[in-house]
Amino acid sequence: MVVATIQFEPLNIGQLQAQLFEQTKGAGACVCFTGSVRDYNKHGAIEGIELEHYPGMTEKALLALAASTQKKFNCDGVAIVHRVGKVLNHEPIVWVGTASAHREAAFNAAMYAMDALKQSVPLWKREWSGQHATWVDSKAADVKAFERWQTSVEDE
Amino acid sequence: MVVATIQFEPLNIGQLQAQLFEQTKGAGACVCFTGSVRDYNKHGAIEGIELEHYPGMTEKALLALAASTQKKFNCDGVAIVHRVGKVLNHEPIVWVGTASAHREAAFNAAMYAMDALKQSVPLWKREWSGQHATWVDSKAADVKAFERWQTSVEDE
Amino acid sequence: MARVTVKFFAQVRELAGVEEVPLSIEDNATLDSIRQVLSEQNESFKNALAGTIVMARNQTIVKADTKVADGDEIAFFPPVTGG
Amino acid sequence: MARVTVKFFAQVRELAGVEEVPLSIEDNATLDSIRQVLSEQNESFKNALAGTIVMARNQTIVKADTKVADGDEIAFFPPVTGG
Repeated sequence: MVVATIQFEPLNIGQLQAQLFEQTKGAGACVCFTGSVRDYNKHGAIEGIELEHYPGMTEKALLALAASTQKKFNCDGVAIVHRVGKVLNHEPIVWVGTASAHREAAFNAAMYAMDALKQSVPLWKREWSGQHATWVDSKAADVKAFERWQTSVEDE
Repeated sequence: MVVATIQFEPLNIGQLQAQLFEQTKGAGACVCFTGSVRDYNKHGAIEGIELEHYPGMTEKALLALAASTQKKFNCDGVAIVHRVGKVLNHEPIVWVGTASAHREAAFNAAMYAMDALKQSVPLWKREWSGQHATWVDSKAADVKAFERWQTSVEDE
Repeated sequence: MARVTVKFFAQVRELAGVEEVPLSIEDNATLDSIRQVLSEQNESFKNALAGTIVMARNQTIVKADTKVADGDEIAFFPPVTGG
Repeated sequence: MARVTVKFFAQVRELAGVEEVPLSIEDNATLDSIRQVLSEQNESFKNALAGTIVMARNQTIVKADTKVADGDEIAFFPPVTGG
Protein backbone atom coordinates (compact mmCIF):
# COMPACT_ATOMS: atom_id res chain seq x y z
CA MET A 1 0.00 0.00 0.00
CA VAL A 2 1.53 3.28 -1.16
CA VAL A 3 -0.29 6.59 -0.69
CA ALA A 4 0.87 10.17 -1.23
CA THR A 5 -1.40 13.20 -1.02
CA ILE A 6 -1.13 16.95 -0.82
CA GLN A 7 -4.03 18.93 0.54
CA PHE A 8 -5.04 22.46 1.45
CA GLU A 9 -7.39 21.20 4.19
CA PRO A 10 -6.19 20.43 7.76
CA LEU A 11 -4.90 16.89 8.37
CA ASN A 12 -6.88 14.55 10.62
CA ILE A 13 -3.92 12.61 11.99
CA GLY A 14 -5.98 10.33 14.27
CA GLN A 15 -7.98 9.21 11.25
CA LEU A 16 -4.85 8.82 9.08
CA GLN A 17 -3.29 6.62 11.81
CA ALA A 18 -6.43 4.47 12.09
CA GLN A 19 -6.71 4.13 8.28
CA LEU A 20 -3.09 3.07 7.80
CA PHE A 21 -3.45 0.51 10.57
CA GLU A 22 -6.63 -0.87 9.01
CA GLN A 23 -5.15 -1.01 5.50
CA THR A 24 -2.01 -2.86 6.64
CA LYS A 25 -3.88 -5.12 9.07
CA GLY A 26 -1.65 -7.42 11.05
CA ALA A 27 1.63 -6.10 9.65
CA GLY A 28 3.04 -6.09 13.19
CA ALA A 29 4.70 -2.68 13.43
CA CYS A 30 3.31 0.70 12.47
CA VAL A 31 5.12 4.03 12.86
CA CYS A 32 3.61 7.47 12.32
CA PHE A 33 5.37 10.81 12.25
CA THR A 34 3.56 14.14 12.47
CA GLY A 35 5.36 17.42 11.89
CA SER A 36 3.51 20.53 13.04
CA VAL A 37 3.95 24.31 13.03
CA ARG A 38 5.81 25.65 16.04
CA ASP A 39 4.68 29.13 17.12
CA TYR A 40 8.23 30.49 17.13
CA ASN A 41 11.41 30.53 15.06
CA LYS A 42 14.93 31.63 16.04
CA HIS A 43 13.92 35.29 15.74
CA GLY A 44 10.76 35.12 17.89
CA ALA A 45 7.05 34.48 17.61
CA ILE A 46 5.46 33.63 14.27
CA GLU A 47 1.83 33.58 13.17
CA GLY A 48 1.73 30.49 11.03
CA ILE A 49 3.34 29.48 7.77
CA GLU A 50 2.56 29.20 4.08
CA LEU A 51 3.68 26.35 1.86
CA GLU A 52 4.24 26.86 -1.85
CA HIS A 53 4.28 23.82 -4.10
CA TYR A 54 4.85 22.97 -7.77
CA PRO A 55 1.48 21.66 -9.01
CA GLY A 56 2.07 18.37 -10.79
CA MET A 57 5.65 17.85 -9.73
CA THR A 58 5.01 17.95 -5.96
CA GLU A 59 2.42 15.17 -6.23
CA LYS A 60 4.74 13.09 -8.44
CA ALA A 61 7.77 13.57 -6.18
CA LEU A 62 5.76 12.70 -3.06
CA LEU A 63 4.40 9.52 -4.64
CA ALA A 64 7.87 8.53 -5.93
CA LEU A 65 9.23 9.04 -2.40
CA ALA A 66 6.50 6.90 -0.81
CA ALA A 67 7.09 4.14 -3.40
CA SER A 68 10.88 4.16 -3.04
CA THR A 69 10.58 4.13 0.77
CA GLN A 70 8.24 1.15 0.61
CA LYS A 71 10.69 -0.70 -1.63
CA LYS A 72 13.87 0.27 0.23
CA PHE A 73 12.59 -0.99 3.59
CA ASN A 74 10.31 -3.73 2.27
CA CYS A 75 7.27 -2.20 3.99
CA ASP A 76 3.69 -3.39 3.86
CA GLY A 77 2.58 0.21 3.57
CA VAL A 78 3.88 3.77 3.29
CA ALA A 79 1.62 6.83 3.36
CA ILE A 80 2.63 10.49 3.15
CA VAL A 81 0.24 13.41 3.43
CA HIS A 82 1.47 17.01 3.18
CA ARG A 83 -0.34 20.30 3.68
CA VAL A 84 0.09 23.14 1.17
CA GLY A 85 -1.10 26.74 1.39
CA LYS A 86 -1.59 28.48 4.74
CA VAL A 87 -1.04 26.40 7.86
CA LEU A 88 -1.77 27.87 11.30
CA ASN A 89 0.43 27.56 14.37
CA HIS A 90 0.23 24.08 15.98
CA GLU A 91 -1.46 22.49 12.96
CA PRO A 92 0.11 19.40 11.34
CA ILE A 93 2.14 20.12 8.18
CA VAL A 94 3.10 16.58 7.27
CA TRP A 95 2.11 13.07 8.31
CA VAL A 96 4.13 9.97 7.41
CA GLY A 97 2.92 6.47 8.25
CA THR A 98 4.76 3.19 7.67
CA ALA A 99 3.88 -0.45 8.35
CA SER A 100 6.16 -3.48 8.38
CA ALA A 101 6.60 -6.88 10.00
CA HIS A 102 9.33 -5.48 12.24
CA ARG A 103 9.69 -2.27 14.16
CA GLU A 104 13.21 -1.47 12.98
CA ALA A 105 12.11 -1.34 9.32
CA ALA A 106 9.00 0.70 10.17
CA PHE A 107 11.05 3.24 12.17
CA ASN A 108 13.78 3.46 9.52
CA ALA A 109 11.25 3.89 6.72
CA ALA A 110 9.51 6.77 8.51
CA MET A 111 12.81 8.49 9.32
CA TYR A 112 14.08 8.02 5.78
CA ALA A 113 10.86 9.37 4.24
CA MET A 114 11.10 12.53 6.36
CA ASP A 115 14.81 13.05 5.67
CA ALA A 116 14.36 12.49 1.92
CA LEU A 117 11.23 14.65 1.75
CA LYS A 118 13.21 17.58 3.11
CA GLN A 119 15.69 17.20 0.22
CA SER A 120 13.69 16.10 -2.78
CA VAL A 121 10.04 17.18 -2.70
CA PRO A 122 9.31 20.66 -4.15
CA LEU A 123 7.77 22.48 -1.21
CA TRP A 124 8.83 25.86 0.12
CA LYS A 125 7.92 27.30 3.48
CA ARG A 126 7.59 30.90 4.56
CA GLU A 127 6.85 32.09 8.03
CA TRP A 128 4.47 34.95 8.78
CA SER A 129 5.36 37.45 11.46
CA GLY A 130 3.48 40.74 11.62
CA GLN A 131 2.99 41.80 7.99
CA HIS A 132 6.09 39.99 6.80
CA ALA A 133 6.46 36.58 5.27
CA THR A 134 10.05 35.29 5.33
CA TRP A 135 11.21 32.35 3.24
CA VAL A 136 12.72 29.62 5.38
CA ASP A 137 16.30 28.63 4.52
CA SER A 138 17.14 24.98 4.02
CA LYS A 139 19.05 23.56 6.99
CA ALA A 140 22.52 22.04 6.94
CA ALA A 141 21.30 19.56 9.59
CA ASP A 142 18.65 18.32 7.14
CA VAL A 143 21.26 17.76 4.42
CA LYS A 144 23.35 15.79 6.90
CA ALA A 145 20.34 13.77 8.08
CA PHE A 146 19.70 12.68 4.50
CA GLU A 147 23.34 11.89 3.74
CA ARG A 148 23.47 9.15 6.40
CA TRP A 149 21.06 7.07 4.29
CA GLN A 150 23.30 7.36 1.23
CA THR A 151 26.27 6.14 3.27
CA SER A 152 24.27 3.20 4.63
CA VAL A 153 23.30 2.18 1.09
CA GLU A 154 26.95 2.21 0.00
CA ASP A 155 27.81 0.03 2.99
CA GLU A 156 25.48 -2.74 1.85
CA MET B 1 3.33 15.06 29.92
CA VAL B 2 4.05 11.48 30.98
CA VAL B 3 1.38 8.79 30.70
CA ALA B 4 1.58 5.01 31.18
CA THR B 5 -1.41 2.70 31.20
CA ILE B 6 -2.17 -1.00 31.01
CA GLN B 7 -5.59 -2.10 29.92
CA PHE B 8 -7.58 -5.24 29.14
CA GLU B 9 -9.74 -3.35 26.60
CA PRO B 10 -8.70 -2.88 22.94
CA LEU B 11 -6.56 0.20 22.16
CA ASN B 12 -8.03 3.00 20.08
CA ILE B 13 -4.79 4.10 18.42
CA GLY B 14 -6.35 6.85 16.31
CA GLN B 15 -7.72 8.45 19.48
CA LEU B 16 -4.43 7.97 21.35
CA GLN B 17 -2.58 9.69 18.49
CA ALA B 18 -5.05 12.60 18.44
CA GLN B 19 -4.91 12.97 22.26
CA LEU B 20 -1.11 13.03 22.41
CA PHE B 21 -1.00 15.62 19.66
CA GLU B 22 -3.56 17.78 21.47
CA GLN B 23 -1.80 17.48 24.83
CA THR B 24 1.61 18.45 23.40
CA LYS B 25 0.22 21.15 21.12
CA GLY B 26 2.78 22.81 18.93
CA ALA B 27 5.70 20.64 20.05
CA GLY B 28 6.76 20.30 16.43
CA ALA B 29 7.42 16.57 16.09
CA CYS B 30 5.26 13.66 17.19
CA VAL B 31 6.09 9.97 16.68
CA CYS B 32 3.77 7.06 17.40
CA PHE B 33 4.58 3.36 17.35
CA THR B 34 1.95 0.64 17.33
CA GLY B 35 2.86 -3.01 17.79
CA SER B 36 0.15 -5.49 16.82
CA VAL B 37 -0.44 -9.25 16.85
CA ARG B 38 0.74 -11.02 13.70
CA ASP B 39 -1.36 -14.05 12.75
CA TYR B 40 1.69 -16.30 12.46
CA ASN B 41 4.90 -17.22 14.24
CA LYS B 42 7.91 -19.17 12.98
CA HIS B 43 5.99 -22.46 13.39
CA GLY B 44 2.82 -21.43 11.53
CA ALA B 45 -0.57 -19.82 12.13
CA ILE B 46 -1.56 -18.61 15.58
CA GLU B 47 -4.95 -17.61 16.98
CA GLY B 48 -4.05 -14.65 19.10
CA ILE B 49 -1.94 -14.14 22.19
CA GLU B 50 -2.31 -13.71 25.92
CA LEU B 51 -0.29 -11.29 28.00
CA GLU B 52 0.43 -11.98 31.67
CA HIS B 53 1.48 -9.09 33.87
CA TYR B 54 2.56 -8.48 37.47
CA PRO B 55 -0.21 -6.35 39.00
CA GLY B 56 1.38 -3.38 40.70
CA MET B 57 4.87 -3.80 39.31
CA THR B 58 3.90 -3.66 35.62
CA GLU B 59 2.19 -0.30 36.09
CA LYS B 60 5.14 1.06 38.07
CA ALA B 61 7.73 -0.19 35.56
CA LEU B 62 5.77 1.24 32.62
CA LEU B 63 5.45 4.66 34.27
CA ALA B 64 9.14 4.66 35.23
CA LEU B 65 10.01 3.85 31.62
CA ALA B 66 7.82 6.67 30.25
CA ALA B 67 9.34 9.13 32.74
CA SER B 68 12.95 8.12 32.05
CA THR B 69 12.34 8.27 28.28
CA GLN B 70 10.89 11.77 28.62
CA LYS B 71 13.92 12.89 30.61
CA LYS B 72 16.56 11.12 28.50
CA PHE B 73 15.39 12.72 25.24
CA ASN B 74 14.03 15.95 26.73
CA CYS B 75 10.57 15.31 25.28
CA ASP B 76 7.44 17.42 25.70
CA GLY B 77 5.46 14.22 26.13
CA VAL B 78 5.78 10.44 26.34
CA ALA B 79 2.79 8.10 26.51
CA ILE B 80 2.83 4.29 26.66
CA VAL B 81 -0.28 2.13 26.63
CA HIS B 82 -0.03 -1.68 26.81
CA ARG B 83 -2.69 -4.37 26.47
CA VAL B 84 -2.81 -7.24 28.98
CA GLY B 85 -4.93 -10.41 28.90
CA LYS B 86 -6.15 -11.91 25.62
CA VAL B 87 -5.33 -10.00 22.43
CA LEU B 88 -6.73 -11.17 19.10
CA ASN B 89 -4.79 -11.42 15.86
CA HIS B 90 -4.19 -8.00 14.23
CA GLU B 91 -5.15 -6.06 17.36
CA PRO B 92 -2.69 -3.53 18.82
CA ILE B 93 -0.64 -4.79 21.79
CA VAL B 94 1.30 -1.65 22.57
CA TRP B 95 1.19 2.00 21.59
CA VAL B 96 4.03 4.45 22.28
CA GLY B 97 3.72 8.17 21.52
CA THR B 98 6.41 10.82 21.88
CA ALA B 99 6.47 14.57 21.24
CA SER B 100 9.46 16.87 20.98
CA ALA B 101 10.64 20.06 19.31
CA HIS B 102 12.72 18.03 16.85
CA ARG B 103 12.05 14.85 14.92
CA GLU B 104 15.31 13.12 15.82
CA ALA B 105 14.52 13.26 19.56
CA ALA B 106 10.93 12.12 19.00
CA PHE B 107 12.05 9.15 16.86
CA ASN B 108 14.84 8.19 19.28
CA ALA B 109 12.53 8.40 22.28
CA ALA B 110 9.94 6.11 20.68
CA MET B 111 12.60 3.58 19.61
CA TYR B 112 14.23 3.66 23.04
CA ALA B 113 10.92 3.19 24.85
CA MET B 114 10.14 0.10 22.77
CA ASP B 115 13.62 -1.39 23.13
CA ALA B 116 13.66 -0.77 26.91
CA LEU B 117 10.08 -2.02 27.38
CA LYS B 118 11.09 -5.37 25.88
CA GLN B 119 13.84 -5.69 28.54
CA SER B 120 12.45 -4.13 31.68
CA VAL B 121 8.66 -4.22 31.92
CA PRO B 122 7.17 -7.39 33.45
CA LEU B 123 4.94 -8.70 30.69
CA TRP B 124 4.93 -12.22 29.29
CA LYS B 125 3.41 -13.32 26.04
CA ARG B 126 2.04 -16.69 25.05
CA GLU B 127 0.71 -17.59 21.64
CA TRP B 128 -2.40 -19.69 21.13
CA SER B 129 -2.45 -22.32 18.41
CA GLY B 130 -5.16 -24.98 18.47
CA GLN B 131 -5.63 -25.89 22.12
CA HIS B 132 -2.06 -25.02 23.02
CA ALA B 133 -0.62 -21.84 24.48
CA THR B 134 3.15 -21.55 24.08
CA TRP B 135 5.23 -19.08 26.03
CA VAL B 136 7.24 -16.81 23.74
CA ASP B 137 11.00 -16.82 24.30
CA SER B 138 12.84 -13.54 24.69
CA LYS B 139 14.81 -12.62 21.57
CA ALA B 140 18.54 -12.07 21.32
CA ALA B 141 17.79 -9.32 18.76
CA ASP B 142 15.79 -7.46 21.42
CA VAL B 143 18.66 -7.65 23.90
CA LYS B 144 20.98 -6.27 21.23
CA ALA B 145 18.52 -3.51 20.29
CA PHE B 146 18.50 -2.34 23.90
CA GLU B 147 22.27 -2.53 24.34
CA ARG B 148 22.91 0.09 21.64
CA TRP B 149 21.32 2.71 23.92
CA GLN B 150 23.65 1.83 26.77
CA THR B 151 26.64 2.23 24.45
CA SER B 152 25.38 5.57 23.21
CA VAL B 153 25.01 6.81 26.79
CA GLU B 154 28.60 5.84 27.56
CA ASP B 155 29.74 7.72 24.45
CA GLU B 156 28.31 11.00 25.74
CA MET C 1 14.06 -14.23 60.72
CA ALA C 2 12.60 -12.41 57.75
CA ARG C 3 9.14 -13.32 56.54
CA VAL C 4 8.75 -12.69 52.83
CA THR C 5 6.26 -13.52 50.09
CA VAL C 6 7.69 -15.04 46.92
CA LYS C 7 5.67 -14.57 43.72
CA PHE C 8 6.07 -16.44 40.46
CA PHE C 9 5.03 -15.41 36.94
CA ALA C 10 4.62 -16.94 33.48
CA GLN C 11 6.54 -20.22 32.87
CA VAL C 12 8.03 -20.02 36.36
CA ARG C 13 4.55 -19.81 37.89
CA GLU C 14 3.30 -22.72 35.77
CA LEU C 15 6.26 -24.95 36.67
CA ALA C 16 6.10 -23.97 40.35
CA GLY C 17 2.43 -24.91 40.39
CA VAL C 18 1.54 -21.96 42.65
CA GLU C 19 1.30 -18.19 42.22
CA GLU C 20 3.05 -17.34 45.46
CA VAL C 21 4.54 -18.91 48.57
CA PRO C 22 5.25 -17.46 52.03
CA LEU C 23 8.79 -18.04 53.28
CA SER C 24 10.68 -17.49 56.53
CA ILE C 25 14.40 -17.10 56.02
CA GLU C 26 17.39 -15.90 58.03
CA ASP C 27 18.03 -12.16 58.23
CA ASN C 28 20.39 -10.86 55.55
CA ALA C 29 19.48 -13.67 53.17
CA THR C 30 19.90 -12.74 49.48
CA LEU C 31 17.49 -13.35 46.64
CA ASP C 32 19.87 -15.99 45.34
CA SER C 33 19.77 -17.85 48.67
CA ILE C 34 15.95 -17.76 48.54
CA ARG C 35 16.16 -19.30 45.09
CA GLN C 36 18.44 -22.03 46.51
CA VAL C 37 16.21 -22.74 49.51
CA LEU C 38 13.10 -23.05 47.35
CA SER C 39 14.89 -25.23 44.77
CA GLU C 40 15.69 -27.68 47.58
CA GLN C 41 12.09 -27.70 48.87
CA ASN C 42 10.59 -29.71 46.01
CA GLU C 43 11.04 -30.78 42.37
CA SER C 44 8.49 -28.25 41.04
CA PHE C 45 10.34 -25.29 42.50
CA LYS C 46 13.63 -26.79 41.35
CA ASN C 47 12.39 -27.02 37.74
CA ALA C 48 10.70 -23.63 37.91
CA LEU C 49 13.88 -21.88 39.07
CA ALA C 50 16.39 -23.80 36.92
CA GLY C 51 16.62 -21.50 33.89
CA THR C 52 17.36 -17.81 33.43
CA ILE C 53 15.47 -16.04 36.20
CA VAL C 54 14.83 -12.33 36.64
CA MET C 55 14.45 -11.29 40.28
CA ALA C 56 12.49 -8.42 41.78
CA ARG C 57 12.36 -7.08 45.33
CA ASN C 58 9.36 -4.95 46.25
CA GLN C 59 8.44 -4.59 42.56
CA THR C 60 11.85 -3.43 41.38
CA ILE C 61 14.23 -5.63 39.36
CA VAL C 62 17.40 -6.24 41.43
CA LYS C 63 20.56 -8.34 41.34
CA ALA C 64 20.74 -11.85 42.81
CA ASP C 65 23.00 -10.72 45.68
CA THR C 66 20.46 -8.17 46.97
CA LYS C 67 19.54 -8.74 50.61
CA VAL C 68 15.95 -9.11 51.74
CA ALA C 69 14.19 -7.62 54.76
CA ASP C 70 11.17 -8.66 56.79
CA GLY C 71 7.93 -8.06 54.88
CA ASP C 72 9.51 -7.98 51.43
CA GLU C 73 7.64 -8.98 48.29
CA ILE C 74 10.03 -11.08 46.20
CA ALA C 75 9.32 -12.19 42.62
CA PHE C 76 10.98 -14.69 40.31
CA PHE C 77 10.11 -14.67 36.62
CA PRO C 78 11.52 -15.43 33.17
CA PRO C 79 12.93 -12.72 30.85
CA VAL C 80 10.08 -10.42 29.84
CA THR C 81 8.45 -10.59 26.39
CA GLY C 82 6.06 -7.64 26.17
CA GLY C 83 5.74 -5.13 23.35
CA MET D 1 15.38 25.61 -32.00
CA ALA D 2 13.80 24.22 -28.86
CA ARG D 3 10.83 26.02 -27.38
CA VAL D 4 10.60 25.48 -23.65
CA THR D 5 8.68 26.92 -20.71
CA VAL D 6 10.74 27.98 -17.70
CA LYS D 7 8.94 28.04 -14.35
CA PHE D 8 10.10 29.73 -11.15
CA PHE D 9 9.12 28.97 -7.54
CA ALA D 10 9.42 30.53 -4.09
CA GLN D 11 12.18 33.15 -3.69
CA VAL D 12 13.28 32.61 -7.29
CA ARG D 13 9.74 33.36 -8.49
CA GLU D 14 9.51 36.47 -6.34
CA LEU D 15 12.86 37.83 -7.51
CA ALA D 16 12.15 36.95 -11.16
CA GLY D 17 8.85 38.84 -10.89
CA VAL D 18 7.03 36.26 -13.04
CA GLU D 19 5.82 32.68 -12.53
CA GLU D 20 6.99 31.42 -15.88
CA VAL D 21 8.57 32.56 -19.12
CA PRO D 22 8.59 31.02 -22.62
CA LEU D 23 12.05 30.63 -24.17
CA SER D 24 13.41 29.63 -27.55
CA ILE D 25 16.93 28.25 -27.37
CA GLU D 26 19.32 26.33 -29.60
CA ASP D 27 18.93 22.55 -29.79
CA ASN D 28 21.11 20.65 -27.33
CA ALA D 29 21.15 23.58 -24.89
CA THR D 30 21.60 22.54 -21.24
CA LEU D 31 19.68 23.73 -18.20
CA ASP D 32 22.78 25.63 -17.16
CA SER D 33 22.92 27.47 -20.50
CA ILE D 34 19.23 28.42 -20.06
CA ARG D 35 20.12 29.85 -16.66
CA GLN D 36 22.93 31.85 -18.30
CA VAL D 37 20.72 33.16 -21.13
CA LEU D 38 18.01 34.25 -18.69
CA SER D 39 20.52 35.88 -16.33
CA GLU D 40 21.70 38.04 -19.23
CA GLN D 41 18.15 39.03 -20.20
CA ASN D 42 17.50 41.33 -17.25
CA GLU D 43 18.52 42.23 -13.69
CA SER D 44 15.51 40.46 -12.10
CA PHE D 45 16.37 37.12 -13.67
CA LYS D 46 20.02 37.67 -12.82
CA ASN D 47 19.20 38.20 -9.14
CA ALA D 48 16.68 35.38 -9.09
CA LEU D 49 19.14 32.85 -10.49
CA ALA D 50 22.25 34.02 -8.62
CA GLY D 51 22.11 31.72 -5.58
CA THR D 52 21.90 27.96 -5.13
CA ILE D 53 19.37 26.79 -7.71
CA VAL D 54 17.73 23.38 -8.01
CA MET D 55 16.78 22.50 -11.60
CA ALA D 56 13.99 20.28 -12.87
CA ARG D 57 13.22 19.06 -16.38
CA ASN D 58 9.69 17.81 -17.02
CA GLN D 59 9.03 17.67 -13.26
CA THR D 60 12.10 15.65 -12.35
CA ILE D 61 15.14 17.10 -10.59
CA VAL D 62 18.16 16.87 -12.91
CA LYS D 63 21.76 18.06 -13.11
CA ALA D 64 22.74 21.40 -14.64
CA ASP D 65 24.38 19.73 -17.66
CA THR D 66 21.15 17.95 -18.71
CA LYS D 67 20.11 18.78 -22.27
CA VAL D 68 16.66 20.11 -23.09
CA ALA D 69 14.30 19.17 -25.93
CA ASP D 70 11.51 21.00 -27.71
CA GLY D 71 8.40 21.25 -25.53
CA ASP D 72 10.19 20.72 -22.23
CA GLU D 73 8.93 22.17 -18.96
CA ILE D 74 11.96 23.53 -17.13
CA ALA D 75 11.88 24.75 -13.50
CA PHE D 76 14.35 26.73 -11.39
CA PHE D 77 13.82 26.90 -7.65
CA PRO D 78 15.67 27.23 -4.33
CA PRO D 79 16.51 24.22 -2.12
CA VAL D 80 13.23 22.76 -0.82
CA THR D 81 12.02 23.33 2.75
CA GLY D 82 8.95 21.11 3.21
CA GLY D 83 8.23 18.77 6.10
